[in-house]
Amino acid sequence: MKYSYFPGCSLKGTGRAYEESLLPVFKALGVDMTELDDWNCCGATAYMSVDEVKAAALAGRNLALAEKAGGDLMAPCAACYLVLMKTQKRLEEYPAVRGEVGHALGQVGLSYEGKVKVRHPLDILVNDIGVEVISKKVVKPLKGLKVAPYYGCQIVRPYATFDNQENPQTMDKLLRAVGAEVVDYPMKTKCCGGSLTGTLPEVGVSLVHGLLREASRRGADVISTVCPLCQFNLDCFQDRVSSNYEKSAMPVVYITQLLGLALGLPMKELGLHRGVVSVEPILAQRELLHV
Amino acid sequence: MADANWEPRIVAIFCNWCTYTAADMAGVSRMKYAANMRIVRVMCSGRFDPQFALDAFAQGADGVLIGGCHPGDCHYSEGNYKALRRIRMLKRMLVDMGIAPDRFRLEWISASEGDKVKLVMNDMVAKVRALGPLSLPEKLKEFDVEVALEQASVR
Amino acid sequence: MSDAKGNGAMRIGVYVCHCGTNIAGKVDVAEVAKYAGTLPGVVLSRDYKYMCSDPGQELIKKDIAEQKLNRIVIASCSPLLHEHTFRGAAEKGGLNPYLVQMVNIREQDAWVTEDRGAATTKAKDLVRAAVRRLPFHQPLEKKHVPVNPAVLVVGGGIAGIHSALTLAAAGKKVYLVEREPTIGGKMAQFDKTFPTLDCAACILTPKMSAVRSHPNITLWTMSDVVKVDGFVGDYKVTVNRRARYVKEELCVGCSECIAACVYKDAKFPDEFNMGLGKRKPIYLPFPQSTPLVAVIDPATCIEFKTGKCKKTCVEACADRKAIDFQMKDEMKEIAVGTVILSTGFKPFDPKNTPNFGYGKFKNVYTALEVERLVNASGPTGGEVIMRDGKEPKSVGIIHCVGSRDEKTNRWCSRVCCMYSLKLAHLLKEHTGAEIYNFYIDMRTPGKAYDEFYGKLLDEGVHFIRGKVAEVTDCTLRPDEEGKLVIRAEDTLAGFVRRIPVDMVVLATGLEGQADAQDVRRLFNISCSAEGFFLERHPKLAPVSTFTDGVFIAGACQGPKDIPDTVAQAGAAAAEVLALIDAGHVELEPNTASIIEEECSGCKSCVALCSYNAISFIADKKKAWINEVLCKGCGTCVAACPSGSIRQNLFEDAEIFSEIEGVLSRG
Amino acid sequence: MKKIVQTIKYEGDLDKGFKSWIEGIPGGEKLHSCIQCGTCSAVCPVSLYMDLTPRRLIDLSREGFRDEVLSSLTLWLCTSCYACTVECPRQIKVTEILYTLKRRAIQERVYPRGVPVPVLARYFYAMVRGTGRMSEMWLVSLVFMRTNILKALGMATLGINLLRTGRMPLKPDLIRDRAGLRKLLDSVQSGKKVAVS
Repeated sequence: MKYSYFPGCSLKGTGRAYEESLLPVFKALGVDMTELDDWNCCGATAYMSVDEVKAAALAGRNLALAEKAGGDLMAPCAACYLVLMKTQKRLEEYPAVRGEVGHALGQVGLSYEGKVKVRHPLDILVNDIGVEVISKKVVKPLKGLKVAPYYGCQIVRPYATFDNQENPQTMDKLLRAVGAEVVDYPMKTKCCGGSLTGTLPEVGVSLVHGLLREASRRGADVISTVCPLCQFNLDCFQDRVSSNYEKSAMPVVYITQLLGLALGLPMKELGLHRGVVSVEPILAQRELLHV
Repeated sequence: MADANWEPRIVAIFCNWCTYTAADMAGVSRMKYAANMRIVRVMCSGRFDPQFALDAFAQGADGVLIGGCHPGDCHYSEGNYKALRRIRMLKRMLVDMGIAPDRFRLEWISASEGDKVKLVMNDMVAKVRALGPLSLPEKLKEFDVEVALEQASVR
Repeated sequence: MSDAKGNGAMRIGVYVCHCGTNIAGKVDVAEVAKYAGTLPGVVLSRDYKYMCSDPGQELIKKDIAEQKLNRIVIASCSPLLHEHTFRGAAEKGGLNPYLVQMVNIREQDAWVTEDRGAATTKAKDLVRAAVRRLPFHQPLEKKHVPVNPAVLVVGGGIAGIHSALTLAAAGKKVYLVEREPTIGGKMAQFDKTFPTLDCAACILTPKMSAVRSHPNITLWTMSDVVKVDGFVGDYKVTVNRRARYVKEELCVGCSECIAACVYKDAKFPDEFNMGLGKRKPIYLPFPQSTPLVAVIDPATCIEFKTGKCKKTCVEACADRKAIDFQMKDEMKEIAVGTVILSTGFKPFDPKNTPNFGYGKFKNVYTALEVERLVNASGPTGGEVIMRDGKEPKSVGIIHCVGSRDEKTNRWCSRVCCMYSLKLAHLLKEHTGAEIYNFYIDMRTPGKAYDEFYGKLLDEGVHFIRGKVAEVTDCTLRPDEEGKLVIRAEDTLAGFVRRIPVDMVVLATGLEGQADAQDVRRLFNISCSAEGFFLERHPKLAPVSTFTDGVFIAGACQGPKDIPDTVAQAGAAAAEVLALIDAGHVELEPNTASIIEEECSGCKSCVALCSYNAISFIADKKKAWINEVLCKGCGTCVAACPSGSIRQNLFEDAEIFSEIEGVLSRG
Repeated sequence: MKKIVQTIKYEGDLDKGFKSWIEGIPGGEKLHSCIQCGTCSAVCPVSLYMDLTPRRLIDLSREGFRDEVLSSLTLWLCTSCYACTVECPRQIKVTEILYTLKRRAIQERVYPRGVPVPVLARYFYAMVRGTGRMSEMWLVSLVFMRTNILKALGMATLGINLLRTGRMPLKPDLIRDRAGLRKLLDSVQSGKKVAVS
């Protein structure tokens, strides 16, 4: 299986731990990931707010590059995933936009036929690789670790087709496959506040609080995420939550970090030290630490 | 060859129970579609005689559409299957005669599928429009003239 | 000179109808009429406001008399709507009705065309085709076939029950076929009925027992129609009577077998109470089941599973010997002249709207479950005890579950607002709980319906205008602990509200039966994609179908409440009676016949006929068509290699001239 | 005492073309079909902070209350979680409509004072055009310097935490073909004119 890999800006910055754990995990599963050469920012939500067609062109460049590179395009960041999917939809649904973007791409010697399949890691892990294969490769089952699977919004809504929009299951399956205990987490697709934590903190932090509170009430040891912004919000604002609402110290990790752990990959390769709220204590308590 | 205001002329032969009723429903629902269709009602698509299509083309139709009940739903239990056999045969024949496949079409449309009538009508008109006029009558005339000349030259 | 037979020179009259602005709004009717006047054989052409009106029809009669018309073209609406009207007018005017040809310039022109010019051209083409066709028309006589006075009613809900009783009262033989072990349908499961609040059982069960005891009604429960042959007046229907394992003629419904069953306690979910109660393998669906005959469920009965049961039920039945483990399904063939389909509806499955937590939270109920819960003969004896054993102090009723939503069903289910009001009243009456109704629009049209809404307002029930987003057990405040929280926007107040309740009731919408498409095929009628049977005309033929002799009543035609259902059931019965009492049906004379001298005796037509109407006369070496059996599809006509079969009203010459007519533009 | 204001709306003050303008932009097509059920507001995670709930915003937009809509806080509270879009019983793409309104608000610079989102968007826009990538922290802090210095200080602990865990890159990342990217973007004639064809 061959995929182009679209990191997106966050995985090079605040979300480094995602990339750090993602690549080794796919390597361990025998999947070839090559980073899309000279990719650019997907445009996120902000670009759409300024100019829709330029936004489409910006994302279009990545799609064009991916089409040249061949193979499916893996976008681990929820925002990137959504924007790329959305751009594809627009290009196929709206001739006007297609024309504009096509023209613009032409100006720099690029073109896009609409052939690229945009994929999320969860999709690839469950539908291409398969839960069975993964569970066979487990060397350190996450026995006793209670995990709240948090999908966030943008990977299941509104375009994703690989999982149920109201009650997604792919992450649940993967966590069970590596021996973790999945807690029933009704907030699994609720919003983390996105950029509001930065722009209107009082609003953003209240959303973060709701998510953390429910997770601990349901007895979760950690929250597992698949989006750098979700991880950032839930992990980095717990001091605020503690001061504004109630004491909170809930480790928030990427699913790929947990998978890596179960596959027996070296801890330091998984960026587990990058959590503002450290995950090590609970892992130690559950005797899941290894070198 | 098509002059600017050429409009495709398509003869539609619809069965009374499903497709003709569906066409009525399209009307009752005020759906708008291309005005190029001229519907001829028969009781069952099984009444369709290949001659009807040939005659229509010979009389200047640019396309012929047959509409019947979905397989299994025929009001007369299997008239539409009988029609299907003839239509398959005829389609091959028409192609040999140099009449493009898009000019002759069969559609199963049930009484409740008014929207499908609209879709099919518009789609077929668009396809036939793209093909341009068939103008078989003119061709036949030319043909007769040639034949006459032939015979003249033989003498 | 012409006569009623329409012989002699063509004297065609063309009438172009305005249909108010329905046609005139898009088609230049005057222009069309003017054009028609120029066509060969046309001696008169008019446009008129409403051709179907009395004056319109008078006009036709007058012209036939004065202008000696011998053919008539009416360009108006669809022949499916008014052909009989205009043929009738011609007949009254002394002209054979089959010398009339209708042109559909409303449904298939004015209503579907944007451009006025194009619509007018289309109308001209179609009129021209009709004028071309008419000279080939021959005077014809209607066919008469006798109507078998026996009637088949499929579905024993309130609709089927009412039709059956009406027909039986008129002295007609009725077969009532129901697939469940008892008749009564959904209504039997209801507690009270809106807006009068009379108890469903009190008004229904007398009718049920009347069905059982009526000499003219043969009631077959646990039965399915599996085959239908024939046509209006003469249908042959095959019914499969599934084994009940208790002999109807011997069982008196004493229930001793049930008491004696080796299962001391009922332990299987009982269907009638929506699984809220339990039953034994041998059981009565409910106390007033009709017929009051026990039934054995082989899936749960030990004797059927192991063959090693003590059969205490048989002992209890003693020398009545009503129980018969050997009973087999039984095929019955019956002959009827007409059919009424009253197969009812299926409630929307709330598992398809996961946000409301049905199946996840045990105190989320469907409306039908609540009907049983508040019912005195229900699983809790009428006490509202929830699955968690508690009585609710607060209840949220969510309207439009599965209705008015592109993601589920787009239609309004019509009854949910009213039954939600009813349930609100009943729940308040039983528990005194705070009741919150969450609605999008409150729809209470109907006699004394809106007054009922007023009554509920008086009772202090809350009405919040907003579609519920979710039912959750995630709590944000102490007062929400242990409750189900309903989140919705109070659209009138303009705020989002979180309302903690003990119980949630889902007002699930109405859907077509799962097997509606199969039933439709069986009876050769039409059915919408939504699973509701298609009436012949939404206003003018609401209980008729496109198949003569087959009628529909109740929710199988569309969501409907009890009053409307009963009204339709009566209407269907009346339509049936009209056919039966006429004694015969008039059939279109569009049958086929063989031109003997031209028949080559190749027999290719014989095999084609689905009705075995064509036979081969060996000594003559010619085919022969039995016109009584011929349904007039015309398949054989198209197939005859020697062109020696003709079909009335659809002669080759008529169709060819129509085709040439639409194409030969001046 | 509470200030008394006149709230009557005169037909003449409404923007009659507003609805059709929105419906002409990709995603806005179904604006007219709203039945005001409030699902959008109820599923919205932030509607409880909005001055106009999404439902009201939809109604006001379709009725032509342009100024009320464009100056609304609602636009800048939307987190693009798409819950409304997915749950709408009429399948109205509420999120897309909000984007359309945000763009208009930014173009007309009628967004409410003190809300940094539009500023963020504009910075973001400029930054990406320049470097092809963006570094969140760098951007966010930059925005706060511009809009609210105190908030920026308030972010300090966060900054330290991110430094500690090595998640705060201090210089923005760059792509190679920056010239090409700029050319690409500049050869798009601005989106606001493009409508559904």
